Amino acid sequence: MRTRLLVMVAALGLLTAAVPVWAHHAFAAEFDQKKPLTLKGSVIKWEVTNPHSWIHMSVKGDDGQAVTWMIEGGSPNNLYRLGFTRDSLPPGAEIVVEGYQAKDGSNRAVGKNVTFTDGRRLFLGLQMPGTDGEKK
Amino acid sequence: MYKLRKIVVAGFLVLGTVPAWGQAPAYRAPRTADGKPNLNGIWQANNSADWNLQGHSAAQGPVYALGAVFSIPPGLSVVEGDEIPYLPAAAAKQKENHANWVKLDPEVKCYLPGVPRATYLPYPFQIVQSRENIMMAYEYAGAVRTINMGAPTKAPADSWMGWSNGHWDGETLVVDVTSQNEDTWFDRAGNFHSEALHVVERYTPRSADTLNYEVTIEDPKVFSRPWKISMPLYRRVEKDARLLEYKCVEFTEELLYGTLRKKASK
Amino acid sequence: MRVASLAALAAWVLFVPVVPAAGQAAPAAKSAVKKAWTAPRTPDGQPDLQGVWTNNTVTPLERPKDLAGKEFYTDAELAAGMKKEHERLDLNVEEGRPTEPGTADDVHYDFSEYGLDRAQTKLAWNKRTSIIVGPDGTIPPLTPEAAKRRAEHRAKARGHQFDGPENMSLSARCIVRANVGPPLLPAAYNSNLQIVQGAGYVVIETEMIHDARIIPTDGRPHLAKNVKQWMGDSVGHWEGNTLVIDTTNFTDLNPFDDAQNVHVVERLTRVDPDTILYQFTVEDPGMWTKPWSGELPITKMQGQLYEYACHEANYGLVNTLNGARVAEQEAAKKAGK
Amino acid sequence: MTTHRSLASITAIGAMIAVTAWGQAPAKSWTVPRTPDGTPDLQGVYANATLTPLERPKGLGAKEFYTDQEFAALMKRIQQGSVPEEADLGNAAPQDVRYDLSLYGFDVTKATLASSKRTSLIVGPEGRVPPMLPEARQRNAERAAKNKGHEFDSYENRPLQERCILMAQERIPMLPGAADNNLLQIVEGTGYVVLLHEMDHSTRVIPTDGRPHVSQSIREYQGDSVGHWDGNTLVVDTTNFTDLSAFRGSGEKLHLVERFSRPDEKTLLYQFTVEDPATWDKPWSAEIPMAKAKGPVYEWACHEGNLDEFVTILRGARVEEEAEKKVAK
Repeated sequence: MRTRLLVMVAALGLLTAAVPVWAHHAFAAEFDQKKPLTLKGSVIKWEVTNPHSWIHMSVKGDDGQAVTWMIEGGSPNNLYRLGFTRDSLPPGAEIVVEGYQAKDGSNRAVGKNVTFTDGRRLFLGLQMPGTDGEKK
Repeated sequence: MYKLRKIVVAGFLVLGTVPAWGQAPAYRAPRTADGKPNLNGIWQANNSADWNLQGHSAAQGPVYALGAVFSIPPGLSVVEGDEIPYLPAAAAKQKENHANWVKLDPEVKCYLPGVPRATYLPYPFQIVQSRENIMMAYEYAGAVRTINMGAPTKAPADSWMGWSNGHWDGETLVVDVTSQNEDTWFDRAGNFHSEALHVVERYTPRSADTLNYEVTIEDPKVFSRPWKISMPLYRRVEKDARLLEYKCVEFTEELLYGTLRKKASK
Repeated sequence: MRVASLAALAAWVLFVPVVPAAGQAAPAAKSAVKKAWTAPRTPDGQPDLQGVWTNNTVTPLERPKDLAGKEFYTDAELAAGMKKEHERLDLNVEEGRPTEPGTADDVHYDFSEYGLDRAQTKLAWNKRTSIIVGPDGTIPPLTPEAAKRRAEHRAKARGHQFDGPENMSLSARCIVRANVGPPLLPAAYNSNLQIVQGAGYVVIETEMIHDARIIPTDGRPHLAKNVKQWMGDSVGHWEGNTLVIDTTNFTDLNPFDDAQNVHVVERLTRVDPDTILYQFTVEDPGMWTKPWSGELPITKMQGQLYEYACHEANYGLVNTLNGARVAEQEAAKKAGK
Repeated sequence: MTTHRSLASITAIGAMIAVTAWGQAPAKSWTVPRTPDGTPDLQGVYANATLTPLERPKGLGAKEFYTDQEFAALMKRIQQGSVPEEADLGNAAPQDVRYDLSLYGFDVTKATLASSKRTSLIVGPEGRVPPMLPEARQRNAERAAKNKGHEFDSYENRPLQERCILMAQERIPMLPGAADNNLLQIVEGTGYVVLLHEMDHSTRVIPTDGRPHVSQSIREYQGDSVGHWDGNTLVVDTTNFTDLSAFRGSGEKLHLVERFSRPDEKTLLYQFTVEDPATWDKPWSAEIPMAKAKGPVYEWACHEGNLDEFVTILRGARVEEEAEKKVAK
């Protein structure tokens, strides 16, 4: 159903509406709402790409083996405007991801909630870069 | 003393007017309203540097069915001294890139070309020059970059078109480009770089309808020393010259996603 | 704009004073009386629209049913709306996405974690109840033949939206985003644009997908009819301080599916240092029974555009097509047993 | 001699036309005219058919020139139809199976033949191409061996001229070729001299400012030519050859220096020196007189009309292979 117009209407949300749902593409077609999961592990790298950034993280499987997962996130552009840089999410940071696994069964997921182990929520939970990349 | 000065001046005049072979006498471009050389316009390189920065002979193209249309044209080198000073390991990688260029060249996939390749792609680009920002929009893939002419700023992360800070050096627009990601190439012959690439471009008007484009390329991870390319850029002087939309993404989808297509049900 | 910490950031966003006049949003408290302001000029004498702007707004394109006939909010309603918006953000920041677990809506990252919630960046508040102006505030009904075209188009597409890349939206394919238009409408995030003016041209670059509309201001004729472009062919001219842009030569896929003869006129007028009033009219007699117009303020923002290279890492499209193929195989296996 | 002789039978050898420059004493001292730019005017249309053989016949040893009597006697014998070893009628020699050229207007009696009293085109005491170095012989033998038995496998195995890529008559250095369509036109523009061969419209645009050669990574069938004026003589230096356009088995290192001058109104004197350290142990030179001819140079498009001939050659081979297979069964 390719009517971009209707999609756009929903996107803008009403003054009273809860939240804009429109996204760059239908996430429910990429990830499976019937496969929720929670992943705990350490960041390998934050791939700062568009249309979506991807957090590569290492998760210990039940057998203790480390498995690499890719977590789909948002465009990094506005984080740049808020003073963040590529190095704002340092490798090794311990994070918890609640989300849904990719439909093709690969080690990919969308992170509905991504927090640090102490509960702080990602990026905006990060301490803003005091000196570097500061916007006058 | 007076006599000596006259001779010197005369000598200078003679020297000044005799152009060294190939160089036009220093040209002073018309000014923009804020007094800078006016680079506004639609420009295009007219060489086969995008096929191969170095001198190259004509060669068979990648697809036999396309015959002469997509054979590789010959080209003079745009590299000064005709030598790209690769470090040994990098030289091997370049040969491998060149051998598999159709599979590896990002331009085949309509990815953003990076700098300086965006300038000498076989398509026009337009310079829209204001005081604070000089925007360069390229017909290819809708690539675009805005050169910050104010106080230099730092990039938050690498990107395909890099991070451009510019300033004027007399008649020349000097653009310092950093933070280009390592996935772009310089041409279709596998010439590549790392994310440590540092490019300094110089755009200098040399006549009403041509610019001299010189680029110093530096990347300690790939090259043993900085090297330079240079070429003229020609203004597109057709009466209604303009950039048209060339969003080539859709022309790569069969290549990139075709195998994921649903098989026709048997 | 030096931001010390999350708290400060959240505070800054919350503290947006009540804006006295419709259509204006300014970071600092404005004195009641606006001193006479004249639009600045570029060195070569053109009205200066340059800068980095955003058309990020909560105002919907079409007026919600329950507000039929009401074109403007009162000051109080606007203030309530702003308060509601920021409460929504706070809740979201505290408790995450307010979507029902296990539903398709829930399968998405949380915008606010990436600073992409619309309330986390400058919002161009205005008292209109919809971007589309006029008593109805909605897009006119389709003409019969347009409705037929659309129905046929959808019937053909039904069930095939993940067969191949060409069945997916232009946005998912990173070809072009509908909000770029023209008309230029807000996107869910990164709804930013930069205007640069050079001799004889105005360039409007939208951040998503680095689309630079290069608009000649000499009022030259349009391209030949058969040359179609995703963003049409725009030609501009100045009327006093207003840039008027006329665009034709669209395809029938963008920005309006099935519209085969769209003509858009846009007007950009800088009304104060931080606001451009953006107005547009869309017409296509073969699509809508009458033309329709809209208006929204575009407000100056700090910072700049960043590269939004979309196609280069469009893993999402691959995963989606892959997901569809895996689902088909599983369905076939189940059916086979 | 790799040139591809193409004239059919000689019928009217007896009626050899009066060769204008034949043995006449040079007219009063003639100076070459100038183009408006002031450069020597070599312009015009020339034919390079000649009777002098490339290499000196064995019997003549170190004799570089005929005396007038010897020359006159030689001419008489040729006119009576017996072509001794001392003369090389090249295109005029009886030919293998080919259509009768005279049907298509190639009447040797009308060809303009420049002549000189030299005993061979190659100058110097030996008057012969120096012996090929062992490495060159081996290189060429390997290439021939690779093609042996595969001559008709595919287009790559056919000679360059049959593929209309590089005709014998357009190769450089320019050797006398078939009388048919081997006119050479010279046109001079500011800073450039253009040599146009009628055969396959082969054009060499030669800058005369003595600029450096193109990068060595550029290899070309006809190499990269750069010229300069040396008095009334155009000197052209050419490098950057490929080993595919091998001139008598030469390789990429072939270096050619050509000299064009006009000793008299009717003649263009073409002299060349070739050296290739990977092919011959020393350089060798030759001198070929070209006679002014009546133009114009017509278009001679080869590839465009080559389909049938070429297909026929390859299809012929396929048919033969099929036939052999049947027989073998």
